[in-house]
This record gives sequence, structure tokens and C-alpha cells, in this order.
Amino acid sequence: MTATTKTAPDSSGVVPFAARAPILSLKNIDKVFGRDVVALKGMSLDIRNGDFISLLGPSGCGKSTALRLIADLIHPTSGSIRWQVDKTPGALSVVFQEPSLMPWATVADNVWLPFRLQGKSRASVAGDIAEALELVGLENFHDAYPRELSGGMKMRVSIARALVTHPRIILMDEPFAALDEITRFKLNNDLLELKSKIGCTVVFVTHSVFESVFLSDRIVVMAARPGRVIHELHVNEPYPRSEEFRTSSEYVAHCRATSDALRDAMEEHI
Amino acid sequence: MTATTKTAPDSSGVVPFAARAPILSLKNIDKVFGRDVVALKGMSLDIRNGDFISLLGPSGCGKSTALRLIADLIHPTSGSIRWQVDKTPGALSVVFQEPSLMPWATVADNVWLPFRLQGKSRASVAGDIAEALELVGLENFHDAYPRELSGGMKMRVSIARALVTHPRIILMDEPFAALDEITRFKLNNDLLELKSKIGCTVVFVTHSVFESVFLSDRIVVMAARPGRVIHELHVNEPYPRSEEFRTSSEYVAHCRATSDALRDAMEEHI
Amino acid sequence: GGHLTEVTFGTNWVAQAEHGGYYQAIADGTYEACGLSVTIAPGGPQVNNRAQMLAGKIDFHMGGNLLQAFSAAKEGIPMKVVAAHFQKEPQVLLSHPGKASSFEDLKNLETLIIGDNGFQSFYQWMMADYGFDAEKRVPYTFNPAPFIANENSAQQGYITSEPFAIEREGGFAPDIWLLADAGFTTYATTVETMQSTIDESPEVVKCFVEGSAIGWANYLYGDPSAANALIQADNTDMSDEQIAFSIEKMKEYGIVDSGDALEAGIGAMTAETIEGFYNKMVEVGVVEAGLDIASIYSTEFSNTGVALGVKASLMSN
Amino acid sequence: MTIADPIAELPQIDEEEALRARRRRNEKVGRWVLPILVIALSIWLWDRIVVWNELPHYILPGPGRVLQALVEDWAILFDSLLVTLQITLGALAIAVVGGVGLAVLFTQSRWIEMSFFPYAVILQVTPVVSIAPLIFIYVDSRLAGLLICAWIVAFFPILSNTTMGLNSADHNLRDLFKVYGASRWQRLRFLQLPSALPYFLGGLRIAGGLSLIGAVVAEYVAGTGGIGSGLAFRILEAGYRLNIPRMFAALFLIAITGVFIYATLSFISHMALRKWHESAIKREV
Amino acid sequence: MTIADPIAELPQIDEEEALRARRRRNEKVGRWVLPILVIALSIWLWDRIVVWNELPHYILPGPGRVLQALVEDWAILFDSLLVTLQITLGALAIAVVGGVGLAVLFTQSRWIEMSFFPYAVILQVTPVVSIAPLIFIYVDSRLAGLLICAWIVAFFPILSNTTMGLNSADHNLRDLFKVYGASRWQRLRFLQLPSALPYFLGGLRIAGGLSLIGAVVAEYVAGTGGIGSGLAFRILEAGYRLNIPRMFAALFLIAITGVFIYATLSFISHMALRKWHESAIKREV
Ligand SMILES: Nc1ncnc2c1ncn2[C@@H]1O[C@H](COP(=O)(O)OP(=O)(O)OP(=O)(O)O)[C@@H](O)[C@H]1O
Ligand SMILES: Nc1ncnc2c1ncn2[C@@H]1O[C@H](COP(=O)(O)OP(=O)(O)OP(=O)(O)O)[C@@H](O)[C@H]1O
Ligand SMILES: [Mg+2]
Ligand SMILES: [Mg+2]
Repeated sequence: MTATTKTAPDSSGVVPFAARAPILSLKNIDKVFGRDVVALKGMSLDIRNGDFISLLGPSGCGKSTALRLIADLIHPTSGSIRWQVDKTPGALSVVFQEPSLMPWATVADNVWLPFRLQGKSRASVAGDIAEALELVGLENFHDAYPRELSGGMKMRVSIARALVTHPRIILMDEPFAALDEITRFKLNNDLLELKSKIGCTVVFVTHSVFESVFLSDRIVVMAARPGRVIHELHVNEPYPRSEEFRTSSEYVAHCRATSDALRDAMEEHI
Repeated sequence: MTATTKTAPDSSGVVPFAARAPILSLKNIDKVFGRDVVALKGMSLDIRNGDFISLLGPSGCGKSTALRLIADLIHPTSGSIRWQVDKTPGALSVVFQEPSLMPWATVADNVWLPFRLQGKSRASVAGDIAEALELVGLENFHDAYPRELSGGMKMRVSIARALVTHPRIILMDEPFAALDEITRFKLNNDLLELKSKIGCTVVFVTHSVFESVFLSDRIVVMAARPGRVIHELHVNEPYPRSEEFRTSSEYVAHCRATSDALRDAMEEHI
Repeated sequence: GGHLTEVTFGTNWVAQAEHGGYYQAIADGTYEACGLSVTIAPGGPQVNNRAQMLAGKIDFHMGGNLLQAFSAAKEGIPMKVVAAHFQKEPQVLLSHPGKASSFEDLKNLETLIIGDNGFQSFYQWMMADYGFDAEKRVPYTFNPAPFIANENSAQQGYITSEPFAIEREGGFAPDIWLLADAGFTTYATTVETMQSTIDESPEVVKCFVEGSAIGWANYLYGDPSAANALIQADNTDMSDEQIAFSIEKMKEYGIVDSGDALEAGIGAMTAETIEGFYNKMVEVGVVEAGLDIASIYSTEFSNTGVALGVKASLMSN
Repeated sequence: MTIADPIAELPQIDEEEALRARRRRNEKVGRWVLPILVIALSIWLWDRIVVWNELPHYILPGPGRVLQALVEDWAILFDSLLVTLQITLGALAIAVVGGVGLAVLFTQSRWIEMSFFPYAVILQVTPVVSIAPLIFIYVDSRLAGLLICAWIVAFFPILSNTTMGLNSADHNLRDLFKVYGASRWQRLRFLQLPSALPYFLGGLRIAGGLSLIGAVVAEYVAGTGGIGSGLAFRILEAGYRLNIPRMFAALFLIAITGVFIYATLSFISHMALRKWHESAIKREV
Repeated sequence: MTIADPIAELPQIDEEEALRARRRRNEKVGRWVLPILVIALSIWLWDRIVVWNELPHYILPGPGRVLQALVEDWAILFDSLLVTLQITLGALAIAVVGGVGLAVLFTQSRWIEMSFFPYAVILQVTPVVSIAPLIFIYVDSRLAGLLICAWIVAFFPILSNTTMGLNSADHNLRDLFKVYGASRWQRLRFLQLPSALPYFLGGLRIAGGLSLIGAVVAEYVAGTGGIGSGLAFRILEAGYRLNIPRMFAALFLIAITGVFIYATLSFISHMALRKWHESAIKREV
């Protein structure tokens, strides 16, 4: 079966970023774990500079696996991943599905990590760290240890750590799943703002149809067992997107289309 | 400030369970971590047999702390917790915010755990285990180890483990946060079905307004810093609730009321 | 025939020709003849058979020299030396050929390789009497390689053992300095037992001491092959040449049979020798004055001269 | 689960709360009183065993006699203790450096590990007594020789535990470091070493006692000429002179030193981990 | 990050892929070839040191001579090896039982731990040489005495590491067990022991070598009567007789035995953990 390309009703063909140079292309990737767990089958995906791509799909369909492939943390069983740009270290950052904080370091030290690995002293980036922590609402927790935080707070530290360096490419695996809706909305807006400010590329895993529509210009819908892409939707709505977009009829239409695609994915069995 | 009691527009006063005998009451609980982190302040809550109570509130407002207090895993700094019933072991089960699986045991062995602690052999409860795993869609993963599962799959194992014994009281801390919406809806329905079948009491932490309204008869809205109850809403809609309820106008009204309460909670600062 | 009393004799080293007399008495039935069934518990570098005797787990123990008996007197331990089978301390110092012209010269060498027991006994005397330096001493781990490697060293040894090994493997004959000749006039290879054993079963002590003396006479002057077989059974590495060398040296230096033993028989002790050694040690400050030395030895069993006749008849053959 | 009368239950639950408070209080007191009681009891038992069995002082001296020896010979014993302590701490220090250094080296590549770990094992199992002569043929400084001997005895637990710790770093964090393009050195410094800390400290606690043993053994095989006589020498001397109370006094000092080293290392370990590691943090309940 | 010409980049990336494959292949071969090479090299170096320095065979025999001794004296040495091995394995077995048993006891309550852990430390640091006579006074069987001596040397790492492991169980799982009303025994059996397994196995790897040392030391202090002569006796005897090649042959056997024990324990450890523990699972990449 091949991926079909649906376009939501209001697709007006607006390309929000000027230079959409290719960054990375995955071609016909298979990933098999162990002997017979086919996590991904024949996945192809082109990522261009400035894209905001959401991966959407049922639990266990290979979203995290795809993200790890892109981050070069695992290698495909077959198929090829082509980087079209120089991967300078520091250009990439990730938010894993688990917070993955260093338990021995305070919140601020955890957020400092990407800078530290670039050789920057904590004092020289104290402003950036404070700003990132304020973004996620943890300005009062600089000196707390991870074990003293709630689940959602840990995840927010992880988000702050990913954003603090203003990276060119951000990979996020369900970053907002543990957060309440209001914080989530706020962080959605903040993320889009950051994106338009620094022009980064985002690959975003989410379970929320609403979130994926609000944030992305492309939504990749995947099905499970074996994990594969079954729909790719384009949300051709201009950035920046404001809160009003959430109540617009275009938004609702896109959501409905995406929901249908997701339902498709759930019902797909080979 | 005192907790106000809002009632959603369509409260028709239906009491879905006959015998609403009190199980537990928290009275004026304070919980301070370390020197000065006030996780809970003056929290009071009565839980009656058959209740489905949702705790809703911003990240870090003390929902997990409240759940741990109820489970008798931590003790209040002041205030009192009164059990009005005999706490026989095995009557209670929990789903923590993290999956908390035993990494050395297979999925089926993890689900076996609560039975095992009751002294039941694996063979004698194989049917229950299989049923629970089927409920969460993991019928093909009996022999997998936790590390081979995706984030959502781990969480589903944890859910299966909590439900497999059909306990009288279930405490769940954002059990469905890592799941896609369709699976989530399905599990919502399954949970309600189980509840009506065995008549258990559920205390449920969630970030989703929709989920809380769909599932609960009482929604406790909490605010952060310090963590406290600021609203208690009643969703006086009869159980069992079907999928149609999700599209009913009552549902929307309840959601709106809950959203408003949540917004209140976000804006609350002492 | 009849009923035999089981006793155990703890030696201070693995089985070797220096224990020949005891093995001889077992092999030819001398102990059995007076009613003892003797088991020998071999010692080793870190085996503490004396503690076993103090605790009553074994009956007799082979003492090195008299210094430790003096310690027992000081500590009030009811232990007695009942025989001394070596009239002379067979302990020597070895040095590379020509490196020292006298015993006293040895103290000018770089290192002295002395075992822990040696350090606690004769080295104390060497320091007090000759001015040897404690800091030059390094422990002897019963491996002569460090000595062979370092020309400016001396090491301890038994006249009957180390010179043989060093000559064979090291390729040179070391100079030998007998402590006994330098003034260390103690008896050696003593038999120690607890006072209670003497009180409760003097016949056992008598049998063991006399049997041992006869054993030694037979071992040195008769046919030692049966005893040697027992030694080699207990210590499979003991070579025939080594045994032959040891017996030869024991005879050559009169280790077993000289001095007091010539008149009173093998194993004999005299108060003069013991008191004389004690006084010398007091003089140089190795032991303290005023110990009740008479309480730690008994010549009651050792000086009966039983071995004299055996020796005479063997010599006349 | 039976639904009980709500009112009747109240007193019982208050009792529970009071019980918990009482238990907490007891625990606080007990944590100091009990060990002291056990020590007192064991000393009393020791005394009784000696008295009941009429054990002579040259087999097992009673605690009184040992204490007397300790007091009377304090000057000698204390000097020896200092010597032993010096070697112990020196050996522990190089065991830490050597153990952690080797562990770091071994975790740099499976090749290095497979190639050189066997030699570490060989060092561990080689009887010091047998190779001490070889060491002293080639090492001139006596102190250096002693430290090498004691080090051989003590380094392995640190090496083994630290290696294990370095390999136990959380894989998500490893991945994170990879994504951020961390150098090998950075990964070691900021990820693996902190992850290995609890394991290292566990090894350190074992090595503390071993370096004390190592110091004693080294003295046995090497003597301490030049740097004074340590406790091993005192034990040997007292044993040879049948001065058993003094021997036990020296043994007692070794035991106390061992406990003290262990307690100190445990305390250091606790301070280093209490903020974050499962085994050390005090959970608030 | 500079945007490069997409076409020009392709070959370079394929190269990268090939490079990775090559590295994987190399690694597979290297993991066996390199250790063998290192062994060969070190034996060659040993030989050269002996030849270059004209070391006489009674100081350090060359590998050839040691091999010769090994072959010629194989019958004697092999018998001794069996004796030593018997004590080693016996001691390891009781070290496991004793170490884990004590660890379990100590984690039952802080009181017990505070009260009795010091005695474990005292046992660890007491020189076996000094207390061996006491042991042999009260223990009649020589084999039992030997085992006790070797056990004293070996048990502590297991105790210490297992204690640490039992205390490191995930606190969420602890809480879960509490909620489910697990008994103390169930918590131990189903939660703490599995959690402690990696730590225990780490301690076991240390104790493996130590029990070999313990067996050697025990033989030194206990003499040889009764159950045949082990390798310690061979070393001593050969050293005394200046049969240094044989001494090294015996040392070599001890070293090989140590490496073999370590490798076996590592393998067991790997098999027990490879399904789930960070330090052992092979990540799929
Ligand atoms: N290390 C592993 N070993 C074996 N199987 C694995 C491993 N990692 C993932 N899998 C399998 O690969 C499949 C995809 O997993 P992945 O984590 O990518 O899912 P996901 O889409 O992120 O799901 P979720 O939304 O639940 O996080 C799952 O079936 C999982 O069981
Ligand atoms: N062990 C602890 N030590 C110190 N502070 C703690 C501890 N556990 C929780 N806290 C604090 O208590 C507050 C409430 O935490 P809790 O986990 O109950 O929040 P929550 O409502 O569950 O949040 P979330 O939705 O993010 O899970 C937080 O501010 C947190 O920092
Ligand atoms: Mg995932
Ligand atoms: Mg929480």
C-alpha cells in the first residue's frame, strides 16, 4: 500500500517559509527489532528547512522509532536516510518521551547541559537558562532536583533543555502529553513564536489531533503493526497562527480531516 | 479562600449509585515537602463508595501528592485522613504517573503481580491476565520485556495491572496521557463499563477536561502554589454513559464549566 | 598390642629431615612400644601450632629455641620444655662469597632477609649483642631469590636446607655463619607441652620424649629409609638428595648429638646451658631479668639417657 | 471490604496516627541505643565466655585484660597504628586513582576491556606473598613497595564496581549526549562518571577494608624497615612473645580502624548521594 | 548549519554507511583477535625481559621454562589445583549464602543494620593469619576451618553490594508493593532481590577472585595436613626449594583459574541480566 496525500478543504497553497531547502530524506525505511517486531515498514519522508511536521498515530506505531532514526540514534534495517546539510553538533535537539533528566543535577544544571557540551560556562548562559525556565513556568525551581518535581514539571524541564540553545532542528516526542490543557496551549503558542523567530525545523510527535493541526504544516498519520505512513495531510495555513485560528472553521475542518485519517489508521490492518 | 461548589447547568440530581456509603475523608490536609514546598494546603475531600472523582489542575498543583496521600504512601504534614472502611489489602490498586513496571519481568508477569501478591499462581489467573491485556490491546505482547515497548504500551501494561484484580478502589494518575485519542476513548468506555460491572470507586487524575467530564460524577479542580481545591463540580449525568454523551449539549456545557473552573485555577494566585 | 594413647605432635615446618627422629620413632614402632600412637601435624610459615597446644588441641609442640619459653615464663603460661633434640641452633646466616669476613661484618650489608620468627628471636639478640640494624631487615618469605639477586644481602637459613637449594639453583656456595658459633647458645627443636599433660599423664610424656630420643639415634646412626619414606609421603617435594644433605649437615655440625647429649643422651638439657643462655640474653637486653626460668623446663624426662645404649649398639655394628 | 460505622472508626485511626509517631520516636532513639547495647552485650558475652569456660588468658584474654594492655601499651600501639594508617590511606588513594582510571580506560572500548581486564583479574588473584619478592627486587623505595602490595589487594572492587557503573548510565541520557554531539570526554565527565558514582562508592566501601588488610599483609611480606613498625608487626611480635592480650589489643585497634574507615566512607557516600540516589535519599512520607 | 548541494552530498553519506559496516565487521574480529594478540605480546615481552636483562631463572624464569615446568609437573600441580579449587568454590558458595543472607537481614531494619554491620566490617578487616589459630582451636574439621578462613576473605563484597542493591529498588515499585499489601517477604522476594541482582552479581565477580585468594591464604595459615596440598603449598615449597619455574607454573595456574572464574561469573551475570539491565543489554541500533 502507498501513502495517499489528502489535503484539507482550505488548502490555498500558501508556502509560509521562503527557502524550503531539503534537509533530510528518509527513503523506504524498514526497522525491525529483534527477530520479528517490525517497528517501521517502507517509511519515506522528506523534511525541508522550516517544516513543522507532526507524526500522529496509535500507540506503538513507530513514531518514537522514526524520531530516533532521524536523530541518528538507531540505524534502519534497510532503506536510506540522507542528510542534505552538514550536521553540525548543537544544531539538533530532542525531547524524548520520558523526561530523561540527570538525577544528580539541579533543574538549572539540567537545562545548562546543551550549552555545557558546547563549552559554555554556566554564568555566560545564565540569562538563556532563566529565560527557558520562565518559558515553561519553572522560574522558581532553578535549584530543585528532578526527584522533587511533579511529572509535568520534569517534562517541562526537558522542554526547556531542548529549546534553550535555539537549535535549527527540534525533535519532540509527545512533549506536552503530561501537561494540562491551558499550559499546553500556552506552550503551543510559545513554540510557534520561537519557530517564527529563529526559523527552525520541528518534527513533533503527538497524540492530539487538535495540537497537530494547530502547530504543523504537515501531518504524517501512521498506522501500527507494521508501523507505516498511511496519510500525509497538509495544513496550508499561514504562520504565525493566533489563538483565533483555534476557533476558525478552517481549523475545525482540518481537525475533522485529521481525525478521519487517524480513524483510518486505527482500522488499518494488513 | 474556600472551595466553591459549582454545578453544571443540567444537574438533574441523579445519583447513579444506590449505596453511597463514605469510604474516606480527607480533612484540612496540609502537605509540605522539605522546608517550604507547600504541595497541598487545606485540602478536604470526601470519597463515597462508587464515586468517580477526577482531580484536575495545572501541572504541579498537587494531584499526584493527593493520590499518594489517599494510597497511604505519604503522610500529611497536618490534617487527618479517615478511612471509614476496613482497608483489606488487594482492595486498592494504583496507576502511577510513570509506568513503574518491573524491568526484569515480562509483560504478563508484570500484570500477574497483584495476583501473585495474593498468592495466586500464574496458571490460575492466566485468563484474567489475558483478558486485561486484551482490554489494553496488548494481546500480542505477553512475553515482551518492558524495554521493548513504546511509551504508550508501557502505560497500558500499567493500566492492565491495575485493573486485572477488579479492585474496589482504583487510583489512577493520568493513565491515558500517553495514548492516542481513539485508544483513549476506547479505554474511557472500558473503564466505565468495568466500573458499572464491579461497582468500584475511582479517583482519577487527568489533564483533559473532556475526559474528566465524560468519566466522572465529581470533578475537583485544584490550583497550584500552594496546591489547593478551588472548585468542585458535579456532573450529574446518569451512568452508563455512551459515546452519544460526548456529543450531547449537556456534555459541552459541563466541559465549558469545567474549562472555566480550570482557567480560574490557572489565574489563582494568593 | 593393647590400648594406644593418641597424641599429636605439631612441628614448626613442613616435613623434612630435621624432623627425622620423630618420623623414625613412628616408622619403627618405638612410640607404639611404650603405648603411644603419634600423629605429626606439620607446620608451615604461617601455621601456628603453638596456639593449638596452648588450647589443648595438640599434646606436644616443637619449639624453635628457648626464647619463646622465656616469654611463656614472663606471661605465666603453664608450659614446659621437656626435651631439646638439637643441642645447637642450626640457624645460619648466608652471605655471598667473600662479602663478609666475620659474623659482625654482616651488619654492614645492605639488607638482611630474616623471617618474622627469626626477627622476633635471634635477630633481637643480634641487634643487642652485635648492633645489627632493625631497619635493614626485610621479611624472609621462604624464597631465596631476593638473596641470590642481591650480592649485598644476607639471609637466614637452616644449615640443613637453604645452602643446598642455593648452591644447586644459584650456582654458588654461600658463606655460612652459624649463629651457635657466634654466641647464640640456645637449644633448638625443643619439645614443649602443657604442665597439665605432665601432671595428668607423665607416662605419655616420658614415652614421647624417650621414644623421640631413640628415634633420633636410629635415624642418625641406623637406617633412616623408613622415616624418609614417611617424610616424603607428608611432603611429596622432599628429594632424596635434600634429605641426604640435611642428615650429613646435622652430623657434621653436631646439631643433634653433641655437648650435653654426649653424656646424657639425645634430647638432654642442663640447667647450666639454659641459665647461661638466659643470663646472656638478659645481659644484652633481649629478655628481662628475674623470670622464673626453672619453671619452664624439666629435665626429668630428657636426661634418662635411653638413647645412649641404642647409639652404642648401632655404632658397634 | 466491609463498610463500617464511620463514628466507631475514628478513635482507632487516631491511635494509628499516634502509633506511627511513637514508632518514629522509638526509631530515632533505637538507632543509637541499640548498637551501643549490642556492643555492650557482645563485650559482656565475650567476658562470660572467658569466665565460664575458664579460658586462660593465653588462649582468649577477657575484655578487661585487653583493655588493660591497650592502656598500658598505648604509646607503642598508637605509633604502630599511625604507620598502618599511613599505608592504608595511601593504598586507598592509589586504589581509587588506579581503579577508576582503569575502569575509565576499560569502558572506552570493548577491545581494551577484553584485552586488558584479564590482567586486572590476574593482579587481583595473585598471592601478594608470592610476588612481593619480585616487587622488592625492582622497587627500591620500601614505602613504594608497601603501597604497591596494599594496592594490589585493594584496587579490584573499585575497578569492578566503577566499570559496572560506567556501563549503567541511562540509555536515554546517552542518546541525548549523542544528539548534542558530546565528545567522548564530555560523555565520560558529565554522564558516565556521575552515573557510576553510587557504584564507585560501593566499591570504595569494600576497598576501605581491603586496603587496611592490604597494609597489614604488605607489612607481613615486606616488613616496615625505615618507616616504623605497624600493627601487623605488633601482632606478630606479641603473638611470638605469647603476649596474647597485647595481640588482641592490636587486633582490636585494627577492627576499630576498619569500622571507622567504613563509617567515614559510608558518610561520604551518603553525603554525595543523598540528594539524588535511590539508595541514599530519605523519602518524605 | 549550512545548506549544501543535495547531489554532491550523496556519495559521502554512502561512504559513511559503508564505514559503519566496516567498523562493525572489524569490531567483531577485533574482539577476539586483539586479546589473543595482547596475550601473545605480553608473553613475548616477558620472554624478552628475561633475555635482555639476562635474568637468571631463579629470579624470573622465561615463559618457556614455566611451560616446561607446567608440563613436567602437571600431575602434581593438577592435584593441587583441584584441592585449591575445591576450597575456592566451597568458600564462594558460602560467601554467596552468607553475604546475601546477611544483606537481607541488614535491610530488614535500620536497627539491625546499625547494630550488626560493624561486626561484618570487623570480620572483613581482621587479618586471617591472626585469628586462624582461634578458628582452628574451635573448629575440628580442617576443611571447615579452611572454608571459614576463605569465607572471611570473600564474603564482604557480596554483602556490601547486595545491601546496596536491596536498598536501590525503584521507589515507585516499592510504593506499588505497599499499596498491594505485599508482605515483607514478598517485597523481598519479588522486588528487592531482583533489583539487587545486578549489584549482587557485581559483588560476586569481586568475591570470585577473593575466594581464590582466600583459599590460598587459608592454606598458608592452616597447613597441609589431611586434605592434600593445594597450590599455596606448591608455591611455598617450590619457592623454598628455589624451583622457581614450578613456582611460576603454580602462580600461572592460579592466575588462569582466577581469570576463568571471573569469565564464568561474568558470563552468568550477562545471561542473568541481558534481558533487562542497562549494563548488560545489547542495544539495537
Ligand atoms: N528496543 C526495542 N526492542 C524491541 N522492540 C521495540 C524496541 N523499541 C520499540 N520496539 C517496538 O517497536 C514498536 C514501535 O515503538 P515506538 O516506541 O516507536 O512506538 P510509538 O509510536 O512511539 O508509540 P507510543 O505512542 O506508545 O510512544 C512497538 O511495537 C515496540 O514494541
Ligand atoms: N519528593 C518531593 N520533594 C519535594 N517536593 C516535591 C516532592 N514531590 C512533589 N513535590 C512538589 O509538590 C508539588 C506537587 O507535586 P505533584 O506531583 O503532586 O504535582 P501534580 O499535580 O501531580 O503535577 P503534574 O500534573 O505535573 O504531575 C510540586 O510543586 C512538586 O515540586
Ligand atoms: Mg513513543
Ligand atoms: Mg502528577
